[in-house]
Amino acid sequence: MKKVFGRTKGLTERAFHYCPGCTHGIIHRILAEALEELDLIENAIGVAPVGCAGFCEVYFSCDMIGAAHGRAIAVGTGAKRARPENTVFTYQGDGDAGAIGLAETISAAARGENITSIFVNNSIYGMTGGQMAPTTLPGQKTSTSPFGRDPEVAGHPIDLPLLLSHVEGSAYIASVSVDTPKNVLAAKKALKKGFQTQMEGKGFSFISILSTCPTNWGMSPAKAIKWLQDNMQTHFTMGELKVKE
Amino acid sequence: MKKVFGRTKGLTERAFHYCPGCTHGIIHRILAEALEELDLIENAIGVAPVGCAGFCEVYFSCDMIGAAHGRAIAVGTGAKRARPENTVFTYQGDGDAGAIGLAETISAAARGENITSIFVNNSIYGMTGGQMAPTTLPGQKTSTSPFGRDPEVAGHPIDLPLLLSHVEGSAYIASVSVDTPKNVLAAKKALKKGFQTQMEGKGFSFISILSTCPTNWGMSPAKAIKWLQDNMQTHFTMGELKVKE
Amino acid sequence: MEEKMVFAGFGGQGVLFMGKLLAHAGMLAGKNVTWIPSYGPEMRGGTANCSVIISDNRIGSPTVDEPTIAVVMNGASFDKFVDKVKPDGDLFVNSSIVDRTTDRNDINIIKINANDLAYDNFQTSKLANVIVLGHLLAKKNILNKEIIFKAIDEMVGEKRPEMVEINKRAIELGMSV
Amino acid sequence: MEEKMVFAGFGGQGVLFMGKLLAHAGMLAGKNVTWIPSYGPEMRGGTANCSVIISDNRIGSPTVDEPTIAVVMNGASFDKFVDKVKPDGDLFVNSSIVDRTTDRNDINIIKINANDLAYDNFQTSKLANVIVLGHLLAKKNILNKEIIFKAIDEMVGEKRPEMVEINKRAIELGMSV
Amino acid sequence: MTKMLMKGNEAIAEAAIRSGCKLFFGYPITPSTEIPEYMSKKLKEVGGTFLQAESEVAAINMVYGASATGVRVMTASSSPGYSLKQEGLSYLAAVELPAVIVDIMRAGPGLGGLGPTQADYFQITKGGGHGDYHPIVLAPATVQEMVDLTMEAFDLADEYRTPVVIAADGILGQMMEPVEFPKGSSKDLPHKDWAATGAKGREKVNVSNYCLTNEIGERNCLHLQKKHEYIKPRVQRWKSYKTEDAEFIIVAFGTSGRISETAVDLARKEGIKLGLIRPITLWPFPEKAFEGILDQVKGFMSVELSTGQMIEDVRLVVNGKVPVKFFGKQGGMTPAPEEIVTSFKAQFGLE
Amino acid sequence: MTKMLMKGNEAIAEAAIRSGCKLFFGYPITPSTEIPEYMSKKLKEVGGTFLQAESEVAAINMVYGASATGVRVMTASSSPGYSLKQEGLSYLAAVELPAVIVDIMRAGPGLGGLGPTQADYFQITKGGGHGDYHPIVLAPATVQEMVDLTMEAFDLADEYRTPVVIAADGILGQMMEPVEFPKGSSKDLPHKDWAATGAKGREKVNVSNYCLTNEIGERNCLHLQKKHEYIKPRVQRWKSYKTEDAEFIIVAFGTSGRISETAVDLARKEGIKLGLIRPITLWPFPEKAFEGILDQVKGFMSVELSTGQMIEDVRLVVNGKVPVKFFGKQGGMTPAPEEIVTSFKAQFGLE
Amino acid sequence: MGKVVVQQELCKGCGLCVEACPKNLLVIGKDANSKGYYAVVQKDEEEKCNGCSLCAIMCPDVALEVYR
Amino acid sequence: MGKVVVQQELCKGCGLCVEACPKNLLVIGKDANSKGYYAVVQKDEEEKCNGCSLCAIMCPDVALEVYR
Ligand SMILES: Cc1ncc(C[n+]2csc(CCOP(=O)(O)OP(=O)(O)O)c2C)c(N)n1
Ligand SMILES: Cc1ncc(C[n+]2csc(CCOP(=O)(O)OP(=O)(O)O)c2C)c(N)n1
Ligand code: SF4
Ligand code: SF4
Ligand code: SF4
Ligand code: SF4
Ligand code: SF4
Ligand code: SF4
Ligand SMILES: [Mg+2]
Ligand SMILES: [Mg+2]
Repeated sequence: MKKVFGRTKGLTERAFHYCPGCTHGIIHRILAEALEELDLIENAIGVAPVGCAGFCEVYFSCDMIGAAHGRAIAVGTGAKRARPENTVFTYQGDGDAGAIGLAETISAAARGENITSIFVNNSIYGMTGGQMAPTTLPGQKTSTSPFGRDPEVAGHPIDLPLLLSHVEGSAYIASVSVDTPKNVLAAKKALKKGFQTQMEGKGFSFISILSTCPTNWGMSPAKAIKWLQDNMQTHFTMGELKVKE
Repeated sequence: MKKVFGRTKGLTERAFHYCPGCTHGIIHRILAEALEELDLIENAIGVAPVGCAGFCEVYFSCDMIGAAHGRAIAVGTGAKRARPENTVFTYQGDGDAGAIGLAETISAAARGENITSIFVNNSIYGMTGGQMAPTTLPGQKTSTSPFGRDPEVAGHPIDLPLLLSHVEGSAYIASVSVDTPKNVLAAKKALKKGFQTQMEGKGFSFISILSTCPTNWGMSPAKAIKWLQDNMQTHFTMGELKVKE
Repeated sequence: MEEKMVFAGFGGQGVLFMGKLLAHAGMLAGKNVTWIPSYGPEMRGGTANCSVIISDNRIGSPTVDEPTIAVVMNGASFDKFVDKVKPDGDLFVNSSIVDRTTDRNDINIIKINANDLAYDNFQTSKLANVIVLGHLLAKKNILNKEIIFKAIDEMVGEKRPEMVEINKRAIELGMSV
Repeated sequence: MEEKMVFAGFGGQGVLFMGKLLAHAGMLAGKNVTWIPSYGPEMRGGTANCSVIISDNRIGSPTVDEPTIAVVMNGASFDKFVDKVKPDGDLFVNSSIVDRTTDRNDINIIKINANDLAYDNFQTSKLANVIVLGHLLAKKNILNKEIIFKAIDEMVGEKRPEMVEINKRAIELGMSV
Repeated sequence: MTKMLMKGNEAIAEAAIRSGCKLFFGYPITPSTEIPEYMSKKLKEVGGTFLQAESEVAAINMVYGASATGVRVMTASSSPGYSLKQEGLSYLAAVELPAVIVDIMRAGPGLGGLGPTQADYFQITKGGGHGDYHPIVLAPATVQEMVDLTMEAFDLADEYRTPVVIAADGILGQMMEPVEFPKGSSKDLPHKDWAATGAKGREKVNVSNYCLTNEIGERNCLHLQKKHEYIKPRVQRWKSYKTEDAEFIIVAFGTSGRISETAVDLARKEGIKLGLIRPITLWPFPEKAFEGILDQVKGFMSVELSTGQMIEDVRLVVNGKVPVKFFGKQGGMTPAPEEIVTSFKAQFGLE
Repeated sequence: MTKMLMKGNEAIAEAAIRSGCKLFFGYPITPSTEIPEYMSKKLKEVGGTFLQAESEVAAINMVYGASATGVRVMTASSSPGYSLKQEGLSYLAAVELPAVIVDIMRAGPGLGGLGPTQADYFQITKGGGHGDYHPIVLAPATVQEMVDLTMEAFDLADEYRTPVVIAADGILGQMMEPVEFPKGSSKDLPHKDWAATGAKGREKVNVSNYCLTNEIGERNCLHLQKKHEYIKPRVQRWKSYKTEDAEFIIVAFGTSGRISETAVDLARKEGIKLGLIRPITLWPFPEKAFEGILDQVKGFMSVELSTGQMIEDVRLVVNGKVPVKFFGKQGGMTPAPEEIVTSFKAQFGLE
Repeated sequence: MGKVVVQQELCKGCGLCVEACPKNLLVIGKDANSKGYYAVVQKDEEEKCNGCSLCAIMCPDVALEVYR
Repeated sequence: MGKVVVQQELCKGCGLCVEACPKNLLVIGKDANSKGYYAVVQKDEEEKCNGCSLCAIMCPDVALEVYR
């Protein structure tokens, strides 16, 4: 029998530290596969965030830089401007890129910064134990919205890919999900398209990926996927929102 | 003969320090008139930016707070949450609210923060002597884009009102100009509508006003107005972009 | 009297609760107490532990480097703490799960098959922690049953009154074995 | 030799340029020189000034609190600096614009109707600053004409070569009146 | 009063609410997150508002805005987040706005780790932001002190119109101890007539410190300096432990102060006359604690969770009269009391 | 070499370019703005890139990213902007990234004014950010020194893998003086094998300092501490002026150092044996300058544009042996040399 | 039947009112005010001024009062 | 004609592969791995497995290898 599915070279040997069923892991794998398939492992420079994925720097086989919370895109900008011949990507959570780093995200899009930004939206601050994120849904309970997010007080979730699609300078904006095998494959395709956008010098690419946080949502991994489908996929704009030719 | 036009009570006696022909002055006047006409002079709390208008705190007759560069909206948020019964507004330049304070601006809009934000877009950093702003137009020469803004390197101008109109939580978004008497009156109307939006508790109101900077554009005041009409009005989305019922 | 204790185990085993309950009871008994959880990234899918000090005197250092009593609910915790226990100290081992041994003979190892007991008596392994705590109380005489029951009333009663009785029974079970 | 000078005037009067030209010439003459502009919010539609020190010795403090020579191109600058000039110092006054007087008789006041001279000779008031500078050089003997001309060649010649000659003529005019 | 078993972070939050704190703006960061979490649950009950800001920069400026309207307000963070607040802190100090800022320190520099540390001492006490300013800095060593000092912090802030920082670490923030809540103070505090509340029936106010000329800038700075000088002798706080007959003295605050207390007991058991000065105000540094004692002791040792920062203030007070030694742990580690004693004996040749 | 008349800010920018600086990220702020302006004009000519960032926070993190790839990079700002960079500076130090950061100080705290000041001394030298770290800090006093020290800064940064700060003020930044540009150094600097350049033909690298355990945290901190100890004796720089026979010594850096030089001359004219130590490295503080001198002098006076910050370092070196006095100006004001002499005589009873 | 009063000390001579007046009634004056600006003056054609205030609406320095 | 190899030490027993397998061939096992997780096992029905890899695609811990 032939191996039809095995570990990509884009990943190091290290086992993930993520909680059981956390889809950060799926996203890591498809991102690493994209790097391998586009022959970027020896060219790419990745930027790790602060968040549950802060430790992703040890998982990807390419060179990695660890950024301060919210600053991955600024760090990525510095790296790309220093070495335009390298493919630069950031891997960030919703709090990282959508709250503390929001100015950096939108400004980079406006600059048409030629980097690829991966946005893992699990509608919560995973790392710090489940606080409200800019993407937390109305009514969603978190440790800092204990009675459910009240838009009157805490505001509305930010639909970051939608917003970025309205920024001149953004080149490829997609909003995908890793809830089913089919969607996982589509998400991987979007990642590759993001990298290709960069390699063709077209400008800022941004792939938002809906992800689960079974631990802080207080659900089993399978239930978390269902919750994502029923609540997040219906709330956030999905699909390819912008494709610059 | 009856006085048909005189100095509004919304302004103190202090003479403006602005350069001759700088339309910050027109905007000050109509904002102060709006305060007077809506009987807000004794109720409003204004927040001054850092920028050419940093000194506006001495011109308006209402209580004022001086914020750090880019933080007027955060400061206004603090004030409004502390005293919801007061009408809170910010007065900010394009650099202030569109670059260093971009995260604050968009996050406040998403929160539906019930304040009124006045955005004076003169496509340049006036105060510091004419550097590129997030709103500087492609090809426009500034002291940090000496060969003209090159979107390939320095990125595209941000159309902030347009962006904010796509943020759930924003209630009233208008983009106006003070280039002609008619437009000045329309701008004043927009300001009043912004305040009314707040008084009715509808959420975030944002009035972008195109303004001139004769000094740093290196033009006569009249020529600057013409340049604004020919270049800025054609580039930025104008009109009422969002009116929440 | 001064006991410096560590409670360690797997994420869902309720080790933080064990320590809190004991500290709470210590407070009710008028003792000085401190409770410190481990915190940080290692919590993500890893082990959890807390340190508890109960003392008649003011507690200076609140950290526990050499526990006088350690409770280990799983293998990883056994490995982590077996060498740290103070000579003459006690190591309580949840023997339903931990099958490790040690060469040390300067400490007392007290085994209790808490998961089995919990499952046999309450049809859930969830109460294993409370059973171990009962056992510890019986062996070490730190605090009496009444004060622990009062702590259960206050801590559990507030949020989940229906769980008060079963927790008390688990304490008693632990004490009795 | 050490002269501590202030050049002050209205925004468009070219006072920063006057100072720079002199400092540049001083450098060419092998002297130690410093030039400091006023900067800050007061510049917005207000007055501008700069301080220049030319010295045979190392320049310690680069700020000029008591100028040995002050040049005032408009009324506001006259008011600001008239009391600061060092006793026995010189105050050059653009009398085309300034009609103020002072009680001080421990300083030399040198008037020159620079705007009129500029307008009469070059049909623009723009060269008033250079004329005053020429006058200052003639009166104070800080640097010779050749070195100023060389400075003009270098500073003006680089960006606006067509303006070199007229600037030199303005210097000469200032020297001659 | 019944005792409650409470985490240090929660105790700070509860104490703030009981002190009349009506607003909290913050951004989560381990190990301080229980403070915003507690506030999000409880502030509503007293008619207050909790708001999670988009960043620490926004949070400190929201604090600035709320304080400018005269309302009691707090924020909390940990080291990297505290760094981001530096510009805002400088503004608060400059405009003389009362506010309480909590720094539950974690191991830096950079991302570092989450373990306890005291390595933010410099940035907290000497002004990590630009310009000459010092917030009042309070360093609790027990959960009860976290309650008491938080309550005092709000009063000090209002009394002196100044930001007050509570400096603790992850151990203190995460630790549970029994606490009692005293009744809030009823100190007679100055009326906030400077606050922006709407100009009804009075002159308008400007809450700001824009200095258009150097002369105004100088005036403002001199005013601040005077205030600092006024505060200095008035708010020094510390705890002395067995210093009366001490021949040697450890100086240590917060967690290391607590651990050093045990170290003192250990040394005393060996017959060494060791004592402890535990600074409770880090700024102003409690110089008074050293008065009279300097002639009696043979040496000091500063014990810190850092490479040695407070030791500079100790040395400035001691001014060369006797040796000042140092023992520290870094990166999230804490010393055992025994280690402190061992190092102490070695450094002073007492083996 | 011909001399050029140049503004301090422009001289820094030109020196950076000649040092092989290929990237500049910054945000305008008076009185440092000529640096980004110059860079926006000239960096292109050498194949470099100028980028105006959306904020100082973004700028310092862009610097971090660029430096992490091994390229020479610089940013510049003034006090409030420098405050915003504190978290980033702490990260740069922690990850040991070379970079040059310029702070053209202006009067704080808060918005303050634009006048010259040295009141960022604490935040620059002792770490305005979290954790134990010190950048190397260079303080020029002339435009020529701005050139020389900028060039040295890039070498020091690479040699020691550390951020280097150039601390000056508005007077120095705005002032024109004649300068010469020496040929860039050809120092043999370590190869940047730690940089992220793409993992071609080698192991992948991680440029970061995430400490999952306190033990790793401790290791990293100890490593940094060792580096600091290594740097300390090696890079101290200062200028002594008429100290050989001095009975009294002024300690002053930058602008106040320059003004004090004139003050020394004035005092000497009156027969007072005054000298000047002008620290050029503010961190490490030039303790060596005081070696041998301490027995000879009767007193020191620190002259600063602040309420007195460097004086703490002076006192720490002098360690109580002789009195250390202070004279300062604040809020953007500068002292006349005469004022310094007058204050000096008054404080040392030499009237 | 209209009239414009110029607050000489407020006017900066920017000329925006001059551009705005449909009747071309305003000109930059010949005398500098105390700040050195050449303030605007209304030509002596009071009859023509209708007090429409367009000039005042465009004045950035609130230097004009209009009577009708 | 397919087969799945589970890297026992990588598996966390999350069950996402169990849900994903259209043939219902995977179950959570009874033995904890060294980390304490109950790793998944493939039911002994090799014939039914078609090597479609859907299980592996959904595995967050890259614990599955698929052969065909
Ligand atoms: C300046 C700063 N503020 C706050 C934190 C604490 N912090 C770490 S990760 C994080 C948010 C994580 O949420 P997200 O970005 O959504 O990533 P996730 O963990 O959910 O994948 C926060 C607030 C920090 N490390 N630094
Ligand atoms: C933290 C910080 N960064 C930079 C500055 C310098 N600064 C003052 S105003 C300003 C920009 C002004 O531009 P804008 O906001 O567009 O207002 P304008 O002057 O054009 O009206 C800048 C960069 C500052 N004061 N503080
Ligand atoms: S906390 Fe949530 S996001 Fe973080 S690893 Fe666990 S499940 Fe994933
Ligand atoms: S610099 Fe520009 S924006 Fe500022 S006052 Fe002058 S004209 Fe107006
Ligand atoms: S009121 Fe109307 S007509 Fe009269 S001067 Fe003004 S613009 Fe002209
Ligand atoms: S618009 Fe106003 S400031 Fe300008 S010239 Fe007319 S009156 Fe004067
Ligand atoms: S490869 Fe397909 S059929 Fe085989 S176990 Fe996996 S999901 Fe089931
Ligand atoms: S999806 Fe992966 S980690 Fe989860 S149970 Fe299956 S093999 Fe194990
Ligand atoms: Mg998240
Ligand atoms: Mg602007």
